[in-house]
Amino acid sequence: MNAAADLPVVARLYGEPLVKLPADLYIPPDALEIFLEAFEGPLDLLLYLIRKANLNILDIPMAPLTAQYLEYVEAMRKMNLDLAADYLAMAAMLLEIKSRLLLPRPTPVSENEAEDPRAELVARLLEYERMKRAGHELDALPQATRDFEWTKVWFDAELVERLPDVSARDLQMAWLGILRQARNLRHHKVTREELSVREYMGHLLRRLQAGRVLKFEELFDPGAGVPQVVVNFLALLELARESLVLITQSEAFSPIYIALSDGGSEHA
Amino acid sequence: MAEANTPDYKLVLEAALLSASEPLALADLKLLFEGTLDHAALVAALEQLQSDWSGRAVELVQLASGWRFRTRAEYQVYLDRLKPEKPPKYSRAVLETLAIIAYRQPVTRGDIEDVRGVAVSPGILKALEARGWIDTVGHRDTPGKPVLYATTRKFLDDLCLTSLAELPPLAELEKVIDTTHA
Amino acid sequence: MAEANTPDYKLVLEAALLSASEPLALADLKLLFEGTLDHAALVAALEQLQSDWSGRAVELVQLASGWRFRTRAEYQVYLDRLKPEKPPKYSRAVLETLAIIAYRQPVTRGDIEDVRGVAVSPGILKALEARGWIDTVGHRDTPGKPVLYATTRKFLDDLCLTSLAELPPLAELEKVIDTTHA
Repeated sequence: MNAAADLPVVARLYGEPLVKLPADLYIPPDALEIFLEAFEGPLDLLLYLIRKANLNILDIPMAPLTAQYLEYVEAMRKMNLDLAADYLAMAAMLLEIKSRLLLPRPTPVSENEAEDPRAELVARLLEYERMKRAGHELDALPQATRDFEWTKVWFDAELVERLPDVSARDLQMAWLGILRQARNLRHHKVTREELSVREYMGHLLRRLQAGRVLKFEELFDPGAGVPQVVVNFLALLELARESLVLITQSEAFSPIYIALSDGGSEHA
Repeated sequence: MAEANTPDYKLVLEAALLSASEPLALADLKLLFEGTLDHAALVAALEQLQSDWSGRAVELVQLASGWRFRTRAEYQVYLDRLKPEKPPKYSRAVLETLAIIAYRQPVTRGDIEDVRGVAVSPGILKALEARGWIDTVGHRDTPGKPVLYATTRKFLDDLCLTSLAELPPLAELEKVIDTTHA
Repeated sequence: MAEANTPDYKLVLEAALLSASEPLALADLKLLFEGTLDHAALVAALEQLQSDWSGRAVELVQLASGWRFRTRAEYQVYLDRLKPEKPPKYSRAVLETLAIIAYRQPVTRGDIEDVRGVAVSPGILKALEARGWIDTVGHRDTPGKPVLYATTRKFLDDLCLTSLAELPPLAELEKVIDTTHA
């Protein structure tokens, strides 16, 4: 990029005697371990050294950087720290780059210069630094449970019991199942008419609940039409036949009263 | 900013209660304000909040273990649609019992057992009664005075029938059985 | 009763969104009304609801996978007082690993190690997986068939991003060099 602008600085650094740990980098030995733990690895340490010395990452002076890096590694070894192999691998890489830089460069074939031995290292440092910063930025984003909470309003599934749906057809099929089981059909001849009668039997029983006594005429709604009156009457007869109601009349032509038979009246 | 010295208590309470996964006791809620809200003021704020939410599909309720927001039962029907769960189904025993009561009413438990050939568990009749589909309409005047069951108006309504006569006829079924098992 | 033919859409949406344990997509929300609310009306109702809640300590936000209510960050200081323990602060190692997966996905563990220059401990990937922020999306067709990691929808949701495109842009490092050396 603007490597030319950085040149004086770089030149000065190249000119300086090597292997001098900057004073601000001095760490008391007992704190070295903690200090090194602050680094996420050799790339992180390298980045620190580069930033600390205000070097241009695109034109790294390999000699001083390598020297500084080796200082740290040597310090770690002296401390008998459990030195990660990654640090040693990086040291080897730095030394290799440094030595390649010292070799005479083949004359460039074109305007595109031959591969700089530092290129791969620079690419890795840039990518690492990008990711390091990205990690920071992600951490700065509002984060669920750290910076805010999701709402968790209670939805009580038990509050309303879900009930099965039943269709008339289900009942028909259930009945079919009963019939299949029974095999012999016996006397279950139920017809529509009979059903209506049974429905009215239920109606009548309900109306007579709680010991109520109805007059015969009260049982019929003349406006309901002849078929209904007939069905209602049949229902009454059926109830009487099954001893579910008592029909009483004290004398001829006096009112007829209907009440539940004893069995039915005890239950409200 | 909310860090002002006097927060809007109701807003903070609302946020805490809406985001809590458990009911919050008064002692918990007091922590929100580090003791700057006394008991009476806290309860007053909660009651105020409760009334703010009246008429919504979510309500603030006071339970044994504290306060919590919950969805109202009337809205369950909508919220259930979000859940892919299959609706529950009645067992064959329940359906057959219901069919027998529907087609042969009024019937006693003994009648049902005669038709099905097996004992009817009390749970079945209780479930149908709880649903409001059957009720007792009297007692048969026989030894033991057994209870008579019949279907209710709600049963007809829930099955979209106007009368029992609209139940599918059984005669055809019997013919089918006659021919297949002849 | 809420079973009336025309429910108050906003109330139902509010109840569903407040009680959902996941963001609800428009397709989910449509289920609430069994298709009786068209797309435009649904979005309008959501936006109305969002504006109804402005100024409260809880807000309705649109995330990668749908809509959800959350408490506002300004009120976290109060809500934290209810928490017995603070949520975990992620180490730099975890954050860097997460960044590499987020920005360079899908990546193998080897890719992550290449970028970071150090071995990635299994605990880091496990912690991110346990949080539901990353998962495995396949294997790279190279020797050893290493597992490929990618971020999940929950990662986007928990960070309130609607897509990966909303991740903070990567630093322009040339500029960084010139300006930062503190």
